[in-house]
Amino acid sequence: MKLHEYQAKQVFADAGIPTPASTLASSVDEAVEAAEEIGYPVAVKAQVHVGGRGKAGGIKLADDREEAEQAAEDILGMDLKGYTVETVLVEEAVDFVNELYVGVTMDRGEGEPVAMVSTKGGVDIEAVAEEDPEAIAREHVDPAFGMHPFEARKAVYDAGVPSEVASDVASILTTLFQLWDDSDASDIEINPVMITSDDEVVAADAVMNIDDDALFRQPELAEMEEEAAEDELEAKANEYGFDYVRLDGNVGIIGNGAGLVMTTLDLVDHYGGAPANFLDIGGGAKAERVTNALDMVFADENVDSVVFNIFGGITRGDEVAQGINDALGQFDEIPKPVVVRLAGTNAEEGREILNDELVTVEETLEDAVQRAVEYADAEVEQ
Amino acid sequence: MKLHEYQAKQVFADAGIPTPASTLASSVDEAVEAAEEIGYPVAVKAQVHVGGRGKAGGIKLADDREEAEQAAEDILGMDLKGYTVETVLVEEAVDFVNELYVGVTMDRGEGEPVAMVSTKGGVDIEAVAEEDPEAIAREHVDPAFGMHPFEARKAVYDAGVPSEVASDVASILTTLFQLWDDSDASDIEINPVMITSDDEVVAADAVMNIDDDALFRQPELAEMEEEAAEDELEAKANEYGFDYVRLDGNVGIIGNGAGLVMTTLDLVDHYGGAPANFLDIGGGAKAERVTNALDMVFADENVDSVVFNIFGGITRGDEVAQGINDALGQFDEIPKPVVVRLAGTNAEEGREILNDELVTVEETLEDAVQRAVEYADAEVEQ
Amino acid sequence: MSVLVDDDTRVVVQGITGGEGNFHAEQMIEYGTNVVAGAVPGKGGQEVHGVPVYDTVERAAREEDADASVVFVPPAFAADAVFEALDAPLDLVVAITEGIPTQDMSKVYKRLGEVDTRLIGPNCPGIITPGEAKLGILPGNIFESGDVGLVSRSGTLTYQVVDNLTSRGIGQTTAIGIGGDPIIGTDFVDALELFENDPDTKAVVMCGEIGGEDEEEAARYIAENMDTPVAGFIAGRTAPPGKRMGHAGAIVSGSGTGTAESKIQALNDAGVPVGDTPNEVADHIEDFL
Amino acid sequence: MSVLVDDDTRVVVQGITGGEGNFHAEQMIEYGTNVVAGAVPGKGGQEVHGVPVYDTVERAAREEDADASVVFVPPAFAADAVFEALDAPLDLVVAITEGIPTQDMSKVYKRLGEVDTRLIGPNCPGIITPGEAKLGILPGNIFESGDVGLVSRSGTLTYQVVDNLTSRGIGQTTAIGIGGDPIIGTDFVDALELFENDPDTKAVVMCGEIGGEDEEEAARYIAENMDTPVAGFIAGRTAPPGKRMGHAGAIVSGSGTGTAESKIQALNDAGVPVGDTPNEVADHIEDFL
Repeated sequence: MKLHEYQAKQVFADAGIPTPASTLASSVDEAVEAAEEIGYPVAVKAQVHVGGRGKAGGIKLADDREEAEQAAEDILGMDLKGYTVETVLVEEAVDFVNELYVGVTMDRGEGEPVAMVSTKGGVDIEAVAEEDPEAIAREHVDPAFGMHPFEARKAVYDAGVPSEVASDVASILTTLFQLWDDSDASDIEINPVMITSDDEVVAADAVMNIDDDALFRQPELAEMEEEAAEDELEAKANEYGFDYVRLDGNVGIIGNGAGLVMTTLDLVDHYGGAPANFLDIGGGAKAERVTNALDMVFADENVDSVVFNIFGGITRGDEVAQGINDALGQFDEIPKPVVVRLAGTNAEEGREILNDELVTVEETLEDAVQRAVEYADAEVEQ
Repeated sequence: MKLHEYQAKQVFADAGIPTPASTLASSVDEAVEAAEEIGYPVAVKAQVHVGGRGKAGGIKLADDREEAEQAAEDILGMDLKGYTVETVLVEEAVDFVNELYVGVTMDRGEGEPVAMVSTKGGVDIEAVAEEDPEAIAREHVDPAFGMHPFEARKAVYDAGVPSEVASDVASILTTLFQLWDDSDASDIEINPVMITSDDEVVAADAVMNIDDDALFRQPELAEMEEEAAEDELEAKANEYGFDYVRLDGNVGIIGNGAGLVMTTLDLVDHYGGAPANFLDIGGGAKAERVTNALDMVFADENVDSVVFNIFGGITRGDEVAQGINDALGQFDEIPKPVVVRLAGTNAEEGREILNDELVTVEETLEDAVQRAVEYADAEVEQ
Repeated sequence: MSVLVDDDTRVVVQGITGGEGNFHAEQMIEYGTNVVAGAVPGKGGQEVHGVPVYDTVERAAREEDADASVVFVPPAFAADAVFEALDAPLDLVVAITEGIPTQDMSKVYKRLGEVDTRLIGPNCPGIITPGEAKLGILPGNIFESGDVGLVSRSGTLTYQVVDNLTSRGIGQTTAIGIGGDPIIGTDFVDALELFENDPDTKAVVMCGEIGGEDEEEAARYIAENMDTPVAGFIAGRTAPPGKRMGHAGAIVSGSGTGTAESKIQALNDAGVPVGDTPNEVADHIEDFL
Repeated sequence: MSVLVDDDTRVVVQGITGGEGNFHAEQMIEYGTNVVAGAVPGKGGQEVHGVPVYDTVERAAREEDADASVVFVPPAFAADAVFEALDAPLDLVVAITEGIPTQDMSKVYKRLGEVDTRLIGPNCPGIITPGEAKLGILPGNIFESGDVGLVSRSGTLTYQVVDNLTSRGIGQTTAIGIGGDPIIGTDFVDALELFENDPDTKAVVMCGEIGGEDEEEAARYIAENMDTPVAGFIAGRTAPPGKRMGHAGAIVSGSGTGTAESKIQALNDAGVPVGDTPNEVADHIEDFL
């Protein structure tokens, strides 16, 4: 779960990290009022879960009322990489002489958290990591002990942070780690930490992503989750509890188990088709889940055919088949051709039950995928 | 630093551990009023830092107003092992069917905390540890990870806690450990945890001792420290910042370094004398510290002679000698004979400086102690 | 004939009184697994499917001389259950639970470095030695005893590949589902090492997927240390960067690491043929035998 | 000629810009100790007594090839300073600081089990190899090079015993003050093992005191493993139970453990003569040589 900048900044500020004065606004009037109160110059910043907001026109500086009004008008309601901007953060524009990067994330390969500090702040840190890895000081932290103060200092001095602000930056990093730990964060970062001419440090941006698997014990953070203006289908998948990713193709894919679904996608591609989605319905395949999955795939207007690939482990193939029959039986007319492949426990019994007026049954994964690709191609040609 | 029962109970209750209803009272009227409000039966419990209060008459049960009044009258103002009782805790008397012991302490030998649970609660746990060690389940905790929930459960089940309350007791133990950790406690225990006939668990007593070396980061707990009605001299030592223990003998002892002072005590005993105190003035021996130390020892009316044993390491002997001269020079008459033994750095120079009208100078530790014992014996004979 | 588990393995089921634990304990017992105890706090003294239940894993292990456990405990309590198994101590812990918070697993991972216990999972289907023992939720009926070791990050994909093998009469020594989470106990290299050291394993299938660097590390290990031939499969060739493909670990980062291309390339460089389809993997294995 | 430290030991002084650190760094340098750096956050680039100061221990160790440190850091920050030295990593850390919270030391103790660094202290006077190096606050002038190893829980008592030895012309290989806290790095057994393995140490003095079980453990170690003769001293014979005698570790518990009697008995049983006075200890050592 991603926090918005304004939410993360509130969390940071509550923990004692210096942040610029700011106010959230969801209308031009509110934005102008906020700017007048804060005093110019201000930054007007789109609050959407999109990287590279600045380049995309989602952040504008304003030196006076007129500019603030213009900025708010430009940004509110704009489309940023598919997301509509509904709120902006109006923030004191900090006059800085230097920008740093400070962050904490999980190093999955090492299985432990890593703190990072760089004097190349204010730019895309992944690009820095790629082009100039030495410019980022990394300090791994033992998850049992938590971060020792010396580790924060070491990262800061190793990064070459100017000595005038080293202690303040180390203190921010220690706080960030504590927040990361207490909040079950996956990533937490400030990019940039601005250094002013009188050696003040200020968190000018704020990123905080929470481990979805830990939201059950982070009720306050979970409440911050907003109905994001995300893809309608992805919102529906969330509601149904499916792992779903929308893609660009026209072959709808439903399966059980992440690896098997990915493999089905790959095979669609292998046989010349283009997958429309990743949809993992997980273990078991009761009628309701099957219905919901079909509902989702059919709701995607790009879909021209569907391949349903279930490998029954503990789940029995005959039960799955019954679920598919029930789900499709509810339609007067099946919207798009559906190919079903059942394997594993009681697969044969399942194939016998399946109503071949509703679906096309194939025995192997390869055949099923090829058939679905054929159907999709045929739809396109029509 | 020791918390009083009522203070520890407040801390426990704030952390969610069930405690009986109770009110602190410092007069008989207050105690009766509290008892009336709580309802009978109540326990009236002396709030002093003394073990075995119950046996010594510091805890009484009262079934009605008259008994409550009598109990408060008996206990308030009584002398419990040298401490005057100034407050009592008036507490709902819990009707229990079973008593447990639950505690967390530092196992110094292992260098890690240990949680303890026993079904032999309500009695002296050190006696249980001595006579029936198997009756106490012990679970060591890794200080880096903190206590895992399973460790609390394991201690509880290993101790044979009845299954009806096992989960509640495990939860109390988990909370106790967290308190121990968060509060820099040295020991924390509930003896007894009472189990009622309807399987409720209640902390009927509360012990919480804080590591003095960590009080600097436990400001809220440090504030709870009360001017205890402790030995006047020990209070003075606290004020001066000396390590001081009052003993029964008549040879006053001042030295630098715990091991050397203990050795001086042992030698006094070895040569037939009886040490009046342990007093470590620590490193350096500026005039003021010397003055304060002499002030303390002379203030002990049991003292008949004093041995001053300084081994100068980094501290120079001539500086110490000057300090002793200055300190004793302030007296019109030296109250008791003082024997000084200086060794180590610049000891010879020190011995030359020392004013032998004020003190007797000896070169070896053995001679100094023997001389002080002789002086003390002579005083006694007068 | 196998690695890690066989018919001598004495298994505790943690969470045996829960829905999943109860069902799969029965399945494991039916398969012939030597399930000797259950462990559930507060349920000590009960019996489930003829197996005694204890309040703690330590007591279950002590009383029943158990050496392995399978964890069917909800995600909020699963890390604690694994810690308990490590402390008992058992030799092998298989954590089936999906959705354990990553920070919990990071602490478990640290602890694993301090003890001798091996963890498989979490978020995995478990481990099976066909005809002897299964610890987990794998469908026993699709496996057959034989010469091929199998290690996979995915559940149903494993079944698919096993199906391709078994249908050709190619059996398995042991199949290990290592799990799809970013932080896991036994990884590819660990599993490959076990198979390399097992004289009965004549060939190995390794099913990887996008995300992380484990497949690349495995490729290095194979090139440097393995004589037993390995065939590979990598799922997620068509996955776009930044999108999590179901498994928490299956994500191609924006900077281009963890891609299927990089993994396939690394495996090919190590002399490992990678199938385009599960069936092609079975072809390669057939060639090896 | 020594254990742990000699004139090749390259020493970092942690806290060299503080009062204590500054003073004792100078004393150590005057004694001839090879002090190569100081480490104080925020003071990197300064120089103290001709020694360069670095912001971190790791950098001091890297730039100056240091292998040991002495910690003169206030109690609130001392455990962190020790962790930093363990991480650098150095081979030896000597923590002089008194009053470190016990829970901090418990975490340090856990960490010590995971690394190869040796810790001496805290709350100790340090370690000295006469004529070569001293790391700590011991007064160099009372020591003399010779054949006797010394290990002690106490500072000034150590000086007293050394004085008794030196005044008879008996010199020392190395003297180690292990500190008076309940949780310490190097304990009696560790120090005795070092002396047992040092061919130049012909006899050992061990100064214990009331509290804990370390002297009893040392007695067992001596009986089972030592050929080098040991003479002992135990301070606190007259200490009443429950009263802390200065050192946090020097307390006889109510249940009678940690008494001087028990320690003296254990040492005697192990063939170790225990002096009634420091001078008697020197007598025993004289007999050994």
